[in-house]
Amino acid sequence: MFKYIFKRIMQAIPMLVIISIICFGLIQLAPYDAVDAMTTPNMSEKTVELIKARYGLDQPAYMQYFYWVKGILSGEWGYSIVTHESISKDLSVRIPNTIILVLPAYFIALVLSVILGLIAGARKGKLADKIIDGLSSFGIAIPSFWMAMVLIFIFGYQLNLFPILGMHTIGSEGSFSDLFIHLVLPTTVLTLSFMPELVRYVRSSTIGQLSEDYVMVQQAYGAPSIGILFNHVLRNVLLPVITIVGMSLPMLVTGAVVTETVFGWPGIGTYFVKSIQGFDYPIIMAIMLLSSSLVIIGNLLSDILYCIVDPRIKGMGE
Amino acid sequence: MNETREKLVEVKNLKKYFPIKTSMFKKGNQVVKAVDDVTFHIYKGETFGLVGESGCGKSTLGRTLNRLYNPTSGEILFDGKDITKLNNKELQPFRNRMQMIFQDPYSSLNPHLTVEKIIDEPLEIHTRLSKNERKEKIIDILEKVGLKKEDLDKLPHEFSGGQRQRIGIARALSINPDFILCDEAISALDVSIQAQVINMLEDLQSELNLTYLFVAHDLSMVRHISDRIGVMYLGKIVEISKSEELYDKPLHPYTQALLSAIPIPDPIKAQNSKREIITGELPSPIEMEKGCRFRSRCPFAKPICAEADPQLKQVDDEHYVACHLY
Amino acid sequence: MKINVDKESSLLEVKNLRTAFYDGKTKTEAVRGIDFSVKKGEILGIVGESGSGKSVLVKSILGIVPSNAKVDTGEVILDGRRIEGLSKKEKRLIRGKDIAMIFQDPMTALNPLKKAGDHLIELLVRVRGIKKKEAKQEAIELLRMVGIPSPETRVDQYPHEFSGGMRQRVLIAMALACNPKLLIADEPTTALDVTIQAQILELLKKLQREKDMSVVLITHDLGVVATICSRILVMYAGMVMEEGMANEIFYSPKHPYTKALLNSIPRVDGEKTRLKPIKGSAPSLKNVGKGCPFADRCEFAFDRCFTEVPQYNTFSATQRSMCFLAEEEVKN
Amino acid sequence: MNGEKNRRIEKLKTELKRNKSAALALLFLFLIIFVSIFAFLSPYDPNKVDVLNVLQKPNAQHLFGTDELGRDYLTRALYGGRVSLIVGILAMLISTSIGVLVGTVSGYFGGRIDNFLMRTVDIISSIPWMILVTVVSIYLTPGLKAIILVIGLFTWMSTARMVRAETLSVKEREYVLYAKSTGQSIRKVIWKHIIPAVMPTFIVASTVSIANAILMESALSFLGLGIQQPLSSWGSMLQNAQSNLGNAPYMAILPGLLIVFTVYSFNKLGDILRAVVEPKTSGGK
Repeated sequence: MFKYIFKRIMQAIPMLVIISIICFGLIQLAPYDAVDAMTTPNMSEKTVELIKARYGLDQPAYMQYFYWVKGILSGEWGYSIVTHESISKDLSVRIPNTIILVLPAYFIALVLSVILGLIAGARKGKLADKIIDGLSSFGIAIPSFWMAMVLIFIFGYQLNLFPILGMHTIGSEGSFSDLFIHLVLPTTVLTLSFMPELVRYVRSSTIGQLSEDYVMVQQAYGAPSIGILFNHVLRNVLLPVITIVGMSLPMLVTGAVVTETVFGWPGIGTYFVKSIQGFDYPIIMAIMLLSSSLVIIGNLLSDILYCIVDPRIKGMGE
Repeated sequence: MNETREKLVEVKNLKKYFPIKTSMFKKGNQVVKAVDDVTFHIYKGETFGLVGESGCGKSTLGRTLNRLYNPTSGEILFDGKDITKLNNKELQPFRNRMQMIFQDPYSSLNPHLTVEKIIDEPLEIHTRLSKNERKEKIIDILEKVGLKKEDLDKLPHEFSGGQRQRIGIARALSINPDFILCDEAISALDVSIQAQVINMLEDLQSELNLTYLFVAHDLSMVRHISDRIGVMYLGKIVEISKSEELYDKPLHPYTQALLSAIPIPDPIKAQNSKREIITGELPSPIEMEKGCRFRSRCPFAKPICAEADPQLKQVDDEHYVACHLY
Repeated sequence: MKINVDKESSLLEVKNLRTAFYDGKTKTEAVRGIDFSVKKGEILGIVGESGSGKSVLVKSILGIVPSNAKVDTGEVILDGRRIEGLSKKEKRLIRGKDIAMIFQDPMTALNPLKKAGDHLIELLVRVRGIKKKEAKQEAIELLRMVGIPSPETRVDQYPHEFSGGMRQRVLIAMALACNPKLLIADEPTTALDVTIQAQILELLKKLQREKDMSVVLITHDLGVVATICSRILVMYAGMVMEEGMANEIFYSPKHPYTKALLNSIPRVDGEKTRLKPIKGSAPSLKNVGKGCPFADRCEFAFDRCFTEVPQYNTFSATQRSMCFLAEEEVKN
Repeated sequence: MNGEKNRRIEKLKTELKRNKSAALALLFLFLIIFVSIFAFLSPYDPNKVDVLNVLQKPNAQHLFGTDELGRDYLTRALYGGRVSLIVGILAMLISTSIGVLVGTVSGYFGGRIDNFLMRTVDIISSIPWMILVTVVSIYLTPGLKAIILVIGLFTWMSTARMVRAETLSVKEREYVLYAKSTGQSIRKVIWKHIIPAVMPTFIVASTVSIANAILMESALSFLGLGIQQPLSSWGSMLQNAQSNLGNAPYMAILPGLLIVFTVYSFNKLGDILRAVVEPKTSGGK
């Protein structure tokens, strides 16, 4: 098993390197000069040269790449062209904001989806299944921003129950209840937009497992259907769900771009959209690098998890 | 008499190893020795049966012989010519002399093509006939295998398993081959249909002077159709003999065990026969130790069996066995 | 030999069982009115080709038919109790406790995420009411009984660590765990190699004797029935064509189908003779005709065979056949 | 082949009868394609500014009201539908063609080619689509062409994976082995045996990918990164609607519902086609 995990890690490293080269290449292609981010128009020619030399911007491209990688590894992510703020500092504020929003939403969606998916799968073709499956195939078709607008209109404008913008009411930044009230609508939107696909996945996986021979064997030995579902089928259904959870790691950063934008949530999403609109290349590339690395790491994690949980893989390579 | 018989296929020291992928960086040095140093021949016009349990390499041997797989080493002579190292283009003239019938009547016919197009495939490649001539020929062959002209435009799913197998046979026959590899050709069929197909294969053989390599795990069917039989165990041929002789006087302990395991469809004989049931199961084909491969299950294993790999030796006319007992 | 009266009495009786598959409006009758019984302590073989309904028959008895199939009519009496009269829960409890079943494909019959031992322990706790701690010891004993070497370590292994033959042994151990009165084996050796098949058949025979169970063995292989069955049911197109003791079926078959079937298999010894196949192919169960299902392929068929389903004719206390020809024979 | 065609039509009929929501979805698709083709029959010009009739609520003259520039909303939605559908269909054509090509080549030839292509797929799919598509779009002049290209060029990976898996399994089928053993050329093996077998996967994947492309386009346009004024799509109309949500909530309803129903219908179409195009592989059962 450790051999396999080691192998898997060795596979992930070249991927990360290639991704970083792509990001670096895109920065180089971009119509701007990296030094602009660090200088102001009234700096002297000499100062600019000095800064260039200090950051290695006078070196050939591949050397710059190494400086760049070195910088990234030591938390030096560059500066915004527009605001001249340190990107890593911005990110350290923005990422937690996004996590507060995405993590609970994802967790709720996962739990609900497993429950609903199991019910639908076990009652295939019955009323419960028709409702759950019907709603989720509709849910997949609903753009999250539109759902957000509908909720904002109903609960914000009409009923005036929840705030519709931002993370805090001005003046009560430290208050938890204030944060909670701001969280309700965006979290609902995210939960609802995560759910349909998860539900369908769990449902079809449940249906698949229920048609397996071992289920028939358990029936032949008089096991009650509930017992079969929880003792036997559930494990087999949850196993692939682990993969999905692992692969959802990057969602912590990019899972809510649209929703954040609608609700003006000060997370990575709004940061990203703003930087796109302002052609703020260093930020765009930083987020691209970050999110792609998270995808690779997420895949790696899910493979490792799978390998720990699934006895069939555990035994391999020994 | 046998000296004068012409050999159609001769296989010398044939090996087919499949590498096991262990990592993406280095090609694994572990291999499965699916066919390991096999030597035998098939006479013109005879049926050679190849039996053994799953995983013994009998199908791989057949397919390597037909050059569906590239052999690892060794020689395959077809009608006296070495075809082991020929490339695809050079093989073309042999391809129409060697045909194949498969096990699964469902996956061996393309579900999207009509019967006509299925049978037309080899004709189109190997003959210069016009479309109409080919069609005539296809109708002719269809009738030969007991199907009708009306079946030309039907799709495979409209036929039963036995009929599909007939289509497969018609396809193989369409270009007048000399040699047909029947790879578990009747295993997927019902007992009553098996007999239909076997009889047809026998009739076609005598009519068209065909040579068969009949690969199967059903020992009683193999006995019925074969003139000579080779028994395989873990990539090796352990015994070759004329079929009656093999069943009357099996020499290799594995052959003996295999034959006594056949359930006899006769209650009195079945209950009276003293069955030697061998214990244990097939060892892994990956971690092969030296010495005889059967010794872990062999009731007669001696010290020498762990030392040396027994070679196939002739013990009687047309009877070869690879065992240290002989 | 002392004749045990109890042995002669039936353990299981099945009357007029009908099961059909439904696809929208089309109905495919797989089991068409079958009567049979299983006596205490016997091994009954049910022989038939694919599509004969043999597997659906036993699944109907257990009530585990696929969701698109339905048992339409039929009465099942187990040890004097009518199963229909029981509640859903009672019916379920019969499975395992009274009737256990083993299946054709041992590769897929075990939950891949549960240890071999857990399969057994679960049953021992649920069906036999043994405490979980003691159940493991019992599981090891069971594995030993079915001939699995070093059961102490095997008990904690997952199904993928077992070969096909070993998995079938685990399934047999599951059946034994319940101490059933009746064991149904649905093509238990079809997926296995001959040498392993011989081992498993030997094991079944041994266990049947030791545990004094009744066994119903379903197979398409006439060799297998001849080897271990004392009585045989020959099925075709959802009906029983002929029924009799093994000797009667093999040495004096009455039904043309039985005769034809025996003629179509090659002999393992003696002279090689040309096989006599049965012409045509198995009938579709979607639109069955009025007459005898075998009429199309029967070499003795006459007009009446196509219009009327024959009644059973009894030849001995144990043998009966569903054919008009037999009727003639009985009359003469 | 006629029998096969008839069988499929039969199958389609029973499938539609059994699955009412699918039948409705199909009807809706025909309708929406029809009206967006004939959008020019509308009495209003989609781009004509009418300052006297700004933000009119739905009424007899303007069935779905007017927007903040007084343009007839229904007409704009119909023209927007054209854009959304064009993006969806063209992007699908690009993405499925690449996907099928890469998938078959990768699956059939295996070895190094497969390794290289699949690593490429891995790398491209490790960049979240939202990020990838937006990043690439800033290098292109924004507009209809850019958005079609961007969506088409970066969403083929899942199709490629599916087709590859299918090819791998078909490759091992005995009829393909036969074709090889009898000396059929590689090109013909792929054309005669592999492609027809991956068709069902391809057809289903393409309807789903139209649906996904429409959703992507709407999200991008909503963020202001997609379709630019004066052209509009359902997504960009919703962007507009968001700023008028307080005073003209009806503006959010029509384009939103149109997206939902169109995407839903394309997905349903995929479900039906899956049932219809699967070839019958066995007789009897």
